Formats: sequence, structure tokens, C-alpha cells
Amino acid sequence: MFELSSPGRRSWSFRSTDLPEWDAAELVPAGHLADEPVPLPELSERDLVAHHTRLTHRQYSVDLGAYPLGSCTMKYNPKLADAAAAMPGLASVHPMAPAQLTQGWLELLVELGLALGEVTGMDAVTLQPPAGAAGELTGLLIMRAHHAAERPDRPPTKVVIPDSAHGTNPASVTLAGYSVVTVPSDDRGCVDVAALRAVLDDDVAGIMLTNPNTLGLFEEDIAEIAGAVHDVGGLLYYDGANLNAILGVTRPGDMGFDIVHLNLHKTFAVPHGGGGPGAGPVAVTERLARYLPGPVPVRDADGSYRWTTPSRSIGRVHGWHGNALALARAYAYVLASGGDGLRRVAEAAVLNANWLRQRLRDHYDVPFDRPCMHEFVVSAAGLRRRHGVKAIDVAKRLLDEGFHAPTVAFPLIVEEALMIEPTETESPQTLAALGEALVRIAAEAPSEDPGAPRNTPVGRVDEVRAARRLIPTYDARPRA
Amino acid sequence: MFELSSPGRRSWSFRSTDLPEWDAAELVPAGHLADEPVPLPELSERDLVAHHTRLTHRQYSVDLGAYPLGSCTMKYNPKLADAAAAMPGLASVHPMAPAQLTQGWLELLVELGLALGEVTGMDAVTLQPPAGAAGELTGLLIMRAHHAAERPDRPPTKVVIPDSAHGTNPASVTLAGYSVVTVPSDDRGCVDVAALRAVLDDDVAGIMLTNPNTLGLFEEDIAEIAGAVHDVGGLLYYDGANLNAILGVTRPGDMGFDIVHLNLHKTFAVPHGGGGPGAGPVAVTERLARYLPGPVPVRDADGSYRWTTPSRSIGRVHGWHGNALALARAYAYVLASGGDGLRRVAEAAVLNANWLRQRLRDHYDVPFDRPCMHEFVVSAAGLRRRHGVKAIDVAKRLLDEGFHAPTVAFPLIVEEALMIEPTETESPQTLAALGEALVRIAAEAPSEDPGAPRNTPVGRVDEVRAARRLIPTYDARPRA
Amino acid sequence: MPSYVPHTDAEIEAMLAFLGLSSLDELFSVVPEALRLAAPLALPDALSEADVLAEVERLAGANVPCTGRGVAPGAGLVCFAGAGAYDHEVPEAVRAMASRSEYVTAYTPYQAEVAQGVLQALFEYQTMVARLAGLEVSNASLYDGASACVEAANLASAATGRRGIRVSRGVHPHWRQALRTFAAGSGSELSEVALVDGHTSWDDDGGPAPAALVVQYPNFLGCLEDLSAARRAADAAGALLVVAFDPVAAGLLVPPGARGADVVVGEGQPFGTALSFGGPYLGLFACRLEHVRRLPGRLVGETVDVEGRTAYVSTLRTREQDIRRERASSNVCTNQTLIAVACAVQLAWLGTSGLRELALRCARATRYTRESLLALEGVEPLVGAPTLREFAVRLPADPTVVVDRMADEGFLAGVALGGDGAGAGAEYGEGLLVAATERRTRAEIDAYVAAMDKVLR
Amino acid sequence: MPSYVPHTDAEIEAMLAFLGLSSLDELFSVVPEALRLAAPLALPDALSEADVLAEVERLAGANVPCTGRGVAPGAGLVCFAGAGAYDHEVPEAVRAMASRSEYVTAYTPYQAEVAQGVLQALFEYQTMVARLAGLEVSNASLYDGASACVEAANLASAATGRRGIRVSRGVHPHWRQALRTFAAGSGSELSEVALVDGHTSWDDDGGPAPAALVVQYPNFLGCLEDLSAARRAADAAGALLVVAFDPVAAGLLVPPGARGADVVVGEGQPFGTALSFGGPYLGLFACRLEHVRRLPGRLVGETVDVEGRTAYVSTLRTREQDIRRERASSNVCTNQTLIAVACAVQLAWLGTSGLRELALRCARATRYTRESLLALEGVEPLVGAPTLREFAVRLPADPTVVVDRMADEGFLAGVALGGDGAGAGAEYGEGLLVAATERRTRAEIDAYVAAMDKVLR
Ligand SMILES: Cc1ncc(COP(=O)(O)O)c(C=O)c1O
Ligand SMILES: Cc1ncc(COP(=O)(O)O)c(C=O)c1O
Repeated sequence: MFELSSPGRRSWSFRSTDLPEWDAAELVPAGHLADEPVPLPELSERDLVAHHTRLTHRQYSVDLGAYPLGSCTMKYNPKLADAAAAMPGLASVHPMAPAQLTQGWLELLVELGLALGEVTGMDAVTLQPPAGAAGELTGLLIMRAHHAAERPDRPPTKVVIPDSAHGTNPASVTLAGYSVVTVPSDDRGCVDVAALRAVLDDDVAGIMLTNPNTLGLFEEDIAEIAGAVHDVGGLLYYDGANLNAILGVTRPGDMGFDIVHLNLHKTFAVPHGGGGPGAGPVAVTERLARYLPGPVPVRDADGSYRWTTPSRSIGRVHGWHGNALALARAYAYVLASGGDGLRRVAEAAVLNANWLRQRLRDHYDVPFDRPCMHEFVVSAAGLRRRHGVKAIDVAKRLLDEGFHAPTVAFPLIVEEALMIEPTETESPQTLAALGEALVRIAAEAPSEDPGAPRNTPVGRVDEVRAARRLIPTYDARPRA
Repeated sequence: MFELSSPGRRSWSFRSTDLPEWDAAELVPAGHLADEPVPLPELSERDLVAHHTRLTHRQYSVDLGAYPLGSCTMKYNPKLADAAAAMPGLASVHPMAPAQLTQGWLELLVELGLALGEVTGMDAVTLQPPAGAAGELTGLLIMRAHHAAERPDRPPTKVVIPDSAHGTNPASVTLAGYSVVTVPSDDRGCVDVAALRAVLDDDVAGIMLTNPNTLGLFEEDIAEIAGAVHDVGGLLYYDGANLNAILGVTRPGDMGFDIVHLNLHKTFAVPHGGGGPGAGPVAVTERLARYLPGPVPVRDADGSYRWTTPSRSIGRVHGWHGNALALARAYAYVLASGGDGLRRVAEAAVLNANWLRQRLRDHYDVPFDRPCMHEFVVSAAGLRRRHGVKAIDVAKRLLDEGFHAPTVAFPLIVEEALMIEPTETESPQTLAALGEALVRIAAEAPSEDPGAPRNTPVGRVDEVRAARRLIPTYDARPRA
Repeated sequence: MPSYVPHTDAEIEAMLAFLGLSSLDELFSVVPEALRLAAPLALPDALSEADVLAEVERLAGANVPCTGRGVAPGAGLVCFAGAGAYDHEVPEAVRAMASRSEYVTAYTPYQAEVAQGVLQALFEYQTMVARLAGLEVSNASLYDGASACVEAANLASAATGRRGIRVSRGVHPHWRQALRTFAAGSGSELSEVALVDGHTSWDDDGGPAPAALVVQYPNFLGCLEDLSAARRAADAAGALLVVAFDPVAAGLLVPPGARGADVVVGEGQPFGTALSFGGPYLGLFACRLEHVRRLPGRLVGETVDVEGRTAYVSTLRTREQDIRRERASSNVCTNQTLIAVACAVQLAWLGTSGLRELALRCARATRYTRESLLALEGVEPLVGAPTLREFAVRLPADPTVVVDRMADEGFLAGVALGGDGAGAGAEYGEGLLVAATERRTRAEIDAYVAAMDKVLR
Repeated sequence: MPSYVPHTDAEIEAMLAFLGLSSLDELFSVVPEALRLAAPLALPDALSEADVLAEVERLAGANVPCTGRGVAPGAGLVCFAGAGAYDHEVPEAVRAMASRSEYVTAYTPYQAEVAQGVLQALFEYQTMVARLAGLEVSNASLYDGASACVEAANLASAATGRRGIRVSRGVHPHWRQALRTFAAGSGSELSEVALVDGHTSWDDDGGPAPAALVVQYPNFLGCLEDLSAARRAADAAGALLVVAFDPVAAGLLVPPGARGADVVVGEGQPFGTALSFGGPYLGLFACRLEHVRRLPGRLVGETVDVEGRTAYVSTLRTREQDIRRERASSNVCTNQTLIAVACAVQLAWLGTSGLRELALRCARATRYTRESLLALEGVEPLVGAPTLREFAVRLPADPTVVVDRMADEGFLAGVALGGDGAGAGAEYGEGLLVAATERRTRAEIDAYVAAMDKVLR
């Protein structure tokens, strides 16, 4: 784009205002005025639009096809949510407008909070966290506030997480000021309960789990785990990234969790935006409600809405009220789905995953070979041993077949992992085509084309060079 | 898409209405009710969206790059017009709502008509015709009505058109009940005035011209031509497809034309929509105003607007008021451009065309080698003779270079014609790249790749087979 | 202000220099001095994008649109008007697909290799329209229903070598006006055939043998014409039968093709296009295969590329004016592709069951509205024939006045027939033509009838 | 109603059969009986698309948005509120590009070969943000200004091995609240530094040596802080200087990097994002190259593909949590890519001259509003320091009440500071914080001041 720039060319125009045309020196005190304007590309609207339209033709997306990226729930997001979020009555509201001018927003947030409470089986919700990881940290700070209040003299210092956990979990634990205790998975791919019991003591603030876990397996011992953690005064944190699997089937609250975050961008139809924005509300049990970030919207007896701050709020975790328009999308999705629709989501997500798992069973290694929930992990370890074909090679080949690749190299506990989450919105036909492609890739491994992908906008990208000779901006390019 | 269908799958939902659920047999009288529902594809919204999103990735468009299709004025259409046309206060108005409920629309139409009158130098306008060809026929029917009124006894029967004319002109002439008299071009690419004089007599209803003509050359003798045609009682019709070249520079009215159509989709920023919709308003001189199709919107002395039908209206040429939302787009463009902006359009369009013409002069045959207006025609006749490379081959090669092709095989009077219209919205950089590509293609002609295009979604398409074994619908496919 | 011309002054100078020119004016030296504009165009100064949108917003605000859904008061009218333009829901998926810029900013698919998107979408459109009509081929769109009807008359004249066109008075008055307008050029001889209590009476009018009989189904007053009778009359006259159908009602009705229509035309607006003040709309056109070489407009066919992959292309182009010039079967060049694409997306969104459900819901709302209105004192059916898509009533008041007063109550009450305002189709007598689509709820209809009751008192 | 699950019953049966199951419930047999929900979720029944949109429309209608442009009365409020969220125009081209579904529905660019679109757009974003800040690197977005500020504090702590963070009271109160919230986990020790007449007074507070000084420029009250003084204070303390800048005012001001900022953070909403009730917004973050390995969030770098073509990829990923887990420099995973893309489009739409023009127009409108308001009896500046982006005034009435009453007049008058409603940043005393962007016309401002005059009487 920078190459398209020509000095003096422009796209911009501004409303005519009829205001006095004070010049910069009259408006900006001496010493503050820049000598030079900020150099930015100067393009016509035509070139700007062409540039970005062309870039979008170099970008895969859910709207183009299947995107079985495990743990990410790349499902189709209905277009109605775009329309909901575009309504001027929502999109053009100032975040500091007084509550009486924003009753519609407050009602929406309250209703969404109630719905998320019902889905998770929890009692109170904050909608502020703008993503899953932000939700994790918020939840852990609530945990911290709880322990500080309950055990002010010797608050616990550790949080337990399984070795299969997503990387944001340990990072959030650290940011919350706790140290990480890793608990191994057993040979069924679940938390090793004996090992867990061995690390539990009163220095443990809690445990972070996702259930189904990152292998797509349901932690059947969850009730026992919950009991054990609660016994030492710890809390259970539910990483909601995998909530899609259990909507309307079971609830974190019923399993014994105390704190839950939801990734609305995974489960509730907020599109991923190329990496965001999302929304990561946190739901908690009654006794933790007082710690929620404030302000929270509440409904008064007279039916009006206002903001209030919980008595022992940990404080604000977002500049305003969270990713409000993402929340509006999620609310539209809840309305469109209803209770039954949400259960149907889980059923179809789990059905699709199991079907595909079954389809691939004889063609890939399956580390934990039993029915899965909404996703499953296969391994290319055998392909690698026999033919030198790694998980990443399988992934790149799949790009050539017109699909997005699964998640590779996660979870860390599986060698050459390929983590596959088809989601509920893919039809049986698409699923069959995806399975077919993966089977073919495995079959062709003996004569694997190391040049894949070939049908993509660029070929295999040199990641090592990017890191070694860092070019983080156009200005850092080596001069030709 | 039909392959994606699965019986019982669906995208649809409807508003809940709480109405009595009469069944079909109660609503439809015997003998009318279909036994079978209409077979349509049954898709999920997800598959429907993916299907069309993928189709759009198999489609070139102005927003992706240069589209130098001569005579078509494929310029960039500012996004503001999309926003204007989407406003519910315009888009959700019923065409039969009474005038007092549609004052905004009537004002818009009146103002647009006035602006188009000013641009063309004419006195009155109808906005009904939905495309250029519809405008042509409308204009010719006005011509017909004029002669029927002026010379009821022996109305003329012929219309003259130059051999370089666009195919819609003769077709429209025929549909207007006239016979076509073709007048040849002279060796400068313009109407041969002597030859014209030779065919003019009182059986000539008029002449259809575009100026600049389809070779991109300005008919310098237009005043003489106008005099000669008027002398035999004929009228002059201006095909406005090339109006982009003369905006704010000269006007059909000043040249002596009596009737003008405009292609708002060429000149006034209405996007082409893959082949429409467009809009083809017709502007006429005062004495022809009475024949305009009705109703036309007018402004009353009190500032209110209403519909009225001209005294000798030829009648309606559209079911309603023309392609209203396209008209709104054009009005937004007029407002954004202003008088100066429109002239700038013409200047840049002509500048771009001359620059590119100059760039290509030594590499292609140039049948009429003099400065052009907004477009120009080169010929691949030499390339064909020397290397067997035809105009269509050049066109296909250009597709491989990431550009759209010029118009080929038109105008008919130039052998192996390539008609190139860069438009004003292409930057000098894009123009240089386009010129470069065309020069390279000519240079490579000796070793021409007959397999072009190769970088396109499909390779060279078998047009002959399409016509010989006609498959006009999915149902007409030969059963496998 | 926002100039869509990218050139900077420096670039203009460089380009002029390359051409050996010293000013932009010189570019126009071929234009005789006398013809050159001395002064700039008398148009207002250029406005910024924000100012343009503010001005258009002002104009939009001076309309009272049919945005009412009984939701927010003052948010627009609740629509009970039809008469060929219907207030259907446009699903967001359809809106999103039809606004993809590749569809919006492409031109006619002349270079098939880079136009497979538009071509395949049109092929799918043709398939679905042909199925709706019950015929073998469809073109890839005409301007609107009226122009499709005109083209059908032309096709029939060409096919039969005759000039007469017998048009039912049940055909939309605007369409008949358009037929008349274009007949002045084509030489068609139109004769109108009267309605008797809502049905066309095809008794021989003694005129010359016609090229076509044209009937609308359901007709302008919403009545279900007897297509078999029309076919018999056409057979008797040796004429083609042209049926102007409603593609929504087609979700319930026997397809016109199955009842013997040779050509089926229609207005495609109900599928994916907002009311739009009447345009851009979409002319549907389908016919028997034997007429394919007379088919007006574009036709997309399936074929293969050099590597044998399925591909689509504009075909039988020798019918078209850019090749056949004055012998072309029609002058249509730019058509309504984008609207046809929207229609195709919406038809697939509906699918088999959705189309039927849509038709059913419209029929139910219409029936409920009709029964409720007829319960009001002094409101009577205008004609006796059974109706489906809409219906006409006689009111105890001037219908144009009623429409005005109902607007104050928040309703576009319908389309006035006759009355002092000389409403559309005055020939039918004074009345109100009312349509209720799938968007109308019981609450809205009840409120409408209550308002009508108030207005009529 | 509209189910986004495509499976038909027949397909479900076939798939279950393939799995050897006989019901969908069996899929969940691993879930212990006791944990399975006995009853369906207590949520309302599914609604159709039209019903969902009607319900959301009802909620939207219960807000009073800032859609006023002095055009149509009753069309919403004319906005004079800022305080970190500004009513700027979003150009249609930006809107169109940022809603391209490839940008909207992709995920984090893990597979670079099919994500060049997002990656290149982010590379361009990084370049432009770095230029705005006057620094060498920028990441590819954080959640919002507040979280960017928190991350900057964390970076400074890690870089210096210190815990103290000295934050100017001129920093947005919400950002300071967020700093406090996250300090509970990170162990940062925050101390706030007072404003004296609108400027931070950096006198040594005697506390431990800080990791960073944090100052906002212009600050919450719109005042232009002395960055050189802040830099000197930082040097004296051996701390990093974090500047929270306003990217619009940056069109006129010396870039913070040029005044010695080590880290620059900001709220990117003004470029391409509507007010959105506060989100999704965009955290801008730029720093010196030496800190790149501590940079939170994603970083895109330029490289080549196997054929040597320029390509983009997420780089230095070993900083990130999915690889470095508890030793990561931040836990940010999902960020605000789409908003960053919109920002990048808008910055290129503005270009060099447009950014300056935008800043100038905002400054003019703000100055004109300020002068007009101060001409009213009893209205006084809250602080004496020169302001640019916005300004605060003391009113002869409770500011929360004034804001309420001004809404009746059609204006969002500003953000109340203190007063009975305990407006934001009560610490500044009672006042009204007012901002006027490039969208405000003289007519609107005059009407605003006239309404204020009326309300204050
Ligand atoms: C299992 C798991 N936990 C947490 C997260 C973090 O969520 P976010 O990216 O919204 O911050 C993810 C996201 O990929 C995840 O898959
Ligand atoms: C010279 C000329 N005249 C007339 C037309 C017909 O206009 P339309 O396609 O809008 O019917 C065209 C369109 O390509 C043209 O180029």
C-alpha cells in the first residue's frame, strides 16, 4: 500500500462546518506543534478500496469454507448478528451517556447476563472482559479477592492447571500473581486425580479446567475433582472455550465450578474478526458476586435499569462496558437459538466431531481412542516416523485442498498433534469432503509433496527469517 | 449449489404473526393448488453464504482492479452512494405511496433531473428508462411522437446511424418502428458528412450519434451535421454512453442535439452490478418535453412536489418511476462532485486515455492516429498477420496480468479492435502498469502462449460448445 | 471536495508533458471553440461525503417509508399496499451476499474466465426461475415486470408473425400502459379484454388473429384467473399464451407452464429486493425451449473450459444486438443482474419448503385482513372472484382520502383505485387494493382494521 | 426457528448409525448422569430472524443515540461528549472494507499462507501506529486504551525489575482504575501524581524508584502536558516514560516518541470505529525496538515465501502464551484485529494531510465551543492549562443535572465530573468535560450554547 502513495493525493473529505479557520499555530501552544506532519500513505479512495479488496482475496475465512481449527470453534456466524450490531440505536451510543439515555443497552446487557447465567448454571455475571484471556485474569483476580477476604492472614499462592491446558491459562495465573502447579493427564487424557490430590493443600487457591478438556474429552471425574479442590478451600475455574460442547446438556455450575468465563466469539456467534474482537464474560456463584468488576447493570423494581458497583468489586477490567457490540451479537444469537437451539448446537457439534473422528481413526494415530465431545486430537507421529510427514505438513496440504488447517502442535501433551473441531454448522457433506481430504493426505504421505501449499496466495512462508531479520514495519525494511 | 441441497434442510424463518393457520386447501380454490411444491435447493444459511462468497472469489470487478472495457466506463463508484441508497427513508418507500408521503423522493428526482438537464444542456428530463437501451427506445418513441404530430400525413420512416454505432442503436431503431440507414465513417473515423448528406431526405426521422463516437473521437463536424439533419426536419439523438468525456466541457444541447440519453451507470457512479441495474434518463429540448413518458415529478410554486403527465406523453416506459435507487446514487454523486468535479472527471478521463494511447502507439496498430477523448481503439490486425495473435488473445493474456480486458471486436469497423477506456479513477501508477502489461503482451506475441488465461478461476471457456449443446438450466444437464 | 480523480497536480503536469501538451484545456482542442462551455456548469459546489449523506438523509427524512413493524411508534408506516410491489422481508444473508462488491462492481460477463461468479449465479437463477414458471428456459433478467411483459408480446409477434396482442384488464394497469407505449414502435395492435367480476372473459372480440393472449395470475385485483380457459382461448386463436405470474403465489399455485403458458413473465422484486420506490426491480422471463432463439436479453449456459472443468458463459449471443444489430430479438443490453443474483440467493434461502411457507403465510395474512376488513360496516368486496395475493374492497368513502387519513394513523392502507385522486386503475371503479405479506402480524392487522374503522366513521 | 445447524433428521440418523449409536443423547453418555440437565435451559423459545431483529430494534429504540447531525429533529443527540470516546465520522469506504467477510470471519492468522490479507493489513497498521507514536514498533492491537496502559505498566516492570508505577491524575480515571485492578495480580505499586491547574507535577514523592511514569497527552481534561518535563522526571528516577496519547491530536502535536516516550499507548476508537457504547475499541501500543521481546500481543513481520515473494507472518511468537505459557510477556490471545484493520483503512483514507486536517478541525471546533461556552454567565474554565482535544468548565449548576436537561434539548452536553450524580472523575471537582469533533458545525455549536444558556438560567 505504501508503494501506492503519491504526495498530495487524497481520499478524505470532511463535513463543512462554517467555523473560524484558526491555523495550527493559533490552536497549539508553542513547543507542542509538530514541525512535520505524520507521514501516512496518500491514496485515492479507489486505490484504497482496491488494495483491501485484493487483500481479502488473499484471506481464508469461515464464510469461504470449513475451518476446523480445534479449540477455536470457527463456526458460521449468522448474518442477522451483523444487522443487530449495526443498528444506530446501539452503535452510536456514547459509553458515558447517562443511564436514562441508555436503557435499551442496559436491558440488553442484563438480559444477556441472565441468559449466560442460565447456560453456565451460575448466579452473577460481568460482561466487561473483552476476550477469553481477559476473562481468565478477571476470574483469577476474583479468586484472589475471595481468598484475601476469607483467609487474609495466609492467602494461598498457587493455582493448579492440567498439562493439557491452553497457554493463556498459565499466563493468566502468573499475571494474577499466582504460581502455576501443573498436574499431569492420565492415560485416558483426563486429569490424573491421584496426582491432583497429591498437589492439593491449603496453599492452592484453585484449579483451572476446561471440560471437555483440550483433547475434546469430558472429565468424568469432575465431581470428585471439585470436591477435592473445595475441600482444601480452593475454587474451581472453568475455561469456557469449550462450552459449545455442552450447551443445554450440562453446566459448569452443576459440575461444581465457582467461576466461569465464556468466549462469546467461540460459542455465541461473535465472528472472530481475524483475531478479535471477542468477548469473555465471567460468571460466578452467588458468594463471589460481590467481587465482580464494576459497574454492572441492574434492573430496579420499577423496571428501569442502572449501573451499580458490587460491594467488594475487584475494579474495572475494561475502559468501558466491555465489547458491547459483540455482546449485542451474542444476545441476538441467544434470541435466535432459544434453549432448544443451544442444545441442538451441542448435539450437532459433538455428532460432527465423532463422525469425523471415526472416519479418520484408521488413517491417523488416535492418542486417546474413545468417543469425543466437540473436538478431538489425532497425531501425525506415525506418519512422521514412517514418512517424515509432520503435523504441520498435513496442515499445509489441507490448505491446498481448500480447507483451513486444524490446530497443530497443541495440546502440548500429544506429539504431532492435529486438533480438529468441525463445529455444528458444517453439513454432513462438508464433513465427508473434509474427511476424504484428510484420508487422502495420509494415504499420500509416502509420496508427500514437500512443497505444499501450492494453491495458496503465497507458498510456505519463511517464519525463521521473519524472526531472525525482524521487519516489524514498512520503515524497518532494508533499503534496496 | 444444487449439489449442496439436502431435503428438509433450511435457512428460512419468518416473523411470528399469531395468525390463524389456515392450510393451503382452505386458502387456495380447487384446481389452483399445486400438487407438488416448486423444487428449489435446500441449504443451510452457512452453505448458502459459503457458496456465494466462493463465487465472488471467482469474479473480477472494479473494486479489485482496472477494468478498461471501452464504451462501458468502468470507473470506481464511491462507497458513499451505497450508503445513500441504503437509507430506509429511500429504500423502504412503496412506489404507489401518495405524493405527500414521498416528498423527499420527488424532490430528489426533480433536482437530479435539473442537474442532468444542466449537464446535457437540455430542458426537460424523464428518469424512467432503466438502462441506456431503454433510454434509446424512449427517445426514439419521442422522436416518433414528434413527427406524428408535426407531419401526421407522411411521417418519416428512417433513422440514420453511423457504422461505428453501438449495437443497441440499430436494435432500438427497429423496435421504434424505423428502418436503419447506415452511414459510413470517413478515414478520420468520423461520420462521413458527404455520405450523410447523400442519405438525408424528408423520410429521415433523425440521426443517432454518440460524441465522442465509439472510436473515442470527437465528431468535429457536429454543428454541420446538426444543421443538415434539422434542415430535412430530422432530429438529433445523442447516445450518452460517452458523456464521461465531455462533462463540463461541452454539452449535447449546445451541439444541436434534441434528445439525449444518459447512462448513469457509466457516467454517474451507479455500479454496474454484473450487468445492471443501471439507469438511462432521457433529456430533451423544450419543444419535445410534452412527449416525455409520464408521470414526471414537478415542483409547485408552494415548494411541494407532485406527479404530472406531459400533455402528449408517449406513456409509461417502466412499471414505476425507473430504477429509483440507482437515481439516488447518481444524485449523491452529483452532490459530491459539483460542477467543477464533473469537469475534472472529463479532464482526467481524457488525459488517461491519451496517455495510454501514446504509450501503446508504437506497439499496436492505431487505426485513427490522433488525439482521442476518453477512450481509444487499437487494432491487433498486425499482430494477427505477423504472429497469429488476435485481439481476443491479447484480451485473455491481459486477464492473466490481473487486469480486465478491453472491449474486443467492437466497433465493428476496426479489424481486431481493442477498445480501451481507462477512466478517470485509475491513477497514473495503475495506468503505467496497464500500459506496461499491454506492451509486454505485444512484445511476447511472437512466442504467444495460446493457453492463456492460466491464472484465472477457469481456463479458456468453450463458447462454441455452450451454444451447440445448450444447457440453459441445471435441469437441462445431460444425466450422468 | 472528495475527488474521485486521483491525479495530483504534479502527475497531471508530467502526463501532459508526455503528451506534449501544456494544459488540460488542450486535451479538448478538437472540440470546436463555439461548442465549448464558457462558464462552469451551473451546479452547486462539491460537497464532502458527510455533507452529501446529510443532504440525502434530509431527503430520506421527507418521505414516510414503510418501515413500520408495529415496533416503534413513529418509525414509519405499516404496509398494506401491494399492486405489484410488496413489503417482504429481505433476509440478512441475502442482503450480505447481494452487496458483495464483486457482484456489485463487475460488468456484464464478457470475459467468462474472470466472471464465473456472476455467470454461475445467473445460471442458478435461470434454473430456479424456470422451475417456478414450470417452463424450460429463463433468461438472466429484464428490467422489471412491465418490460418483461412487453418483451413477451414482442416474442409472440415474432414467433407468430402476427401483430395482435389481447391483454386482459386483469393485467397490472402500468404494464398495459407500457405495452401501449412500446406498441407505438413495434406495431403491436393491442386490444384489452374485460374482466367480469374479477375474471377475464376471453370471448372472441372479432379482431384479427392475435399473436398472444396476456393474462395475469393472480391478477391485479388478486383474483385467480382460469388459466385453462385462457389456454383454450389461445388455442382457439392459434396464439401464444403469456402469463404474468406472481412468483410468491407460485409457492402454492400450479405453475403457469403446467397450465399451458408459452411465456411466463413476472416481477421478481418480492425475492430479495426492498420496495425501493419502484426500482431497481427485476423482470422475470421464462419460455418454452422452442423460443430460446427469440429469448430477449442475456442467457447463460453451462459448458467446460480447456481443461474440461465445468464453466459458465453467455451463450446464443448471436441473438443479441451487439452482434445482430437491427435484427436482434431485443435491444436489452444492461439488465438487472445484481437484482437477479439477490433473487437467486433468496430463492435458495427459501428452498422448497420456504417458498411454500412464504406463500402460505402471505395467503393467511391476506385472508385474515380481508375477513376483518369486510366485517366493517360498509366495506364490501369489489369483485366476487376468489383472491389470493391481494384483494380489492369498496369503501364507504373516497379511497384516496382514506389512504391519506390512514397514513396519519401509521398505515399505508393500500392502493387507491379511482376516487377523486384518480387512483391507479380507475377503470376498476372506486376501491382499495390491499395486500398483506408474511411480515404482517395479527396485532398489526387488528390495529389496521381498527384504524380503518375510525377513519371510515 | 432459523437453526444454524444444517443436519436433517435423516442425516442425523445416518451419522449416528455410522457411530453405532441410536440417539443423540448417547453422544453424551460420558457425562455423568447426575450432571446432566434434566430440563431444557430456561430460555425463551427460539425466534425467527425477523423477530430477533424486531426485538433488538426495540432495545435500540430505548436508547438515545448520538446520531444527531442537526439534520432531522428527534433523530438523536448531537454529541459534545468525549472523555476517551469520540464522535468522529466513519467514512463509507472504511465501513465497507472493515465489513468484508474475509476480514470479519477469519481467525488469528495461524496459517500464514492463507492469511496474507489480515497479516498485510496488520503490518500496515503497525507501520502507521509506529509513525503516529514516533516509535519503532507497534503490536497488532490490544483490547482498548485502558488495557494497553496496563500492558505498558507490565512491560516497564519487566524491563526495569521494579514495581512502582507513578501515574499522573491526568490519565483517564477508568484507565487508572484498570491499572489498580490488575496491579492486585501483577504486584505493581501504583502511586498517583497530582495535577496542578491541569498539569502533572512530577515532584518526587519519596516512594521507591518507579518502573514507569505514566502521563496522558493531551490529558483527561484536554490539557497539553509537558512531556519534556515528564521525560526529565523519568530520567531522574531511572524509569520508563509511558505516554497515553490521543491519536487524533497526534495530527498536530510532536509525537511522544520524539519527546522521549519509551512506550506509547492510546485508544484507537477515533479511527474507523463508532461510539459503540464503549466497545469493541482498540488498544494502540508502540514502543522502542529494544523492548520488542517484551511487547504484549501479536506482532506481524515481513518475510518471504519459498519462492522469494514478499509475505507476512506472525513473528517472535515465542513471547506468546501458547508457546511460553506462564513465562509469556502477556496473556493476550484474541485481540482486536478487525478494529485494527478498520483503523488502518481509516489512517490511509486520511493520509498525511487528512490526519492533520482532522486534528485541526477538531481543535477549531473545540476552541469555538469553548469560547462560546465561556461567554455564558457563570461558566468558567475548570483549569488554566491550555487545552486541545477537549476542555472542562465549571458550571453554575450540578453538571449531572445539566447533562440530563441538555438531553431534552437534543444534546449530549459532555461528561459530568462530580456533582450529585457522582459523575466520572469526581476528583477533579464539579465540572463538565466537553469535546467537539470535526463533525460539529457552527450551527450545532451555536444551538448547543443557546440550549446551555437556557438550561443554566
Ligand atoms: C482453551 C482456550 N482457553 C482460552 C482461550 C483464550 O481465549 P481468547 O483468545 O478469547 O483470549 C482459548 C482461545 O483460543 C482457548 O482455546
Ligand atoms: C455506446 C453505447 N450505447 C448504448 C449502450 C447501451 O446502454 P445500456 O447497456 O445501459 O442499455 C452502451 C452500453 O454498453 C454503449 O456503450
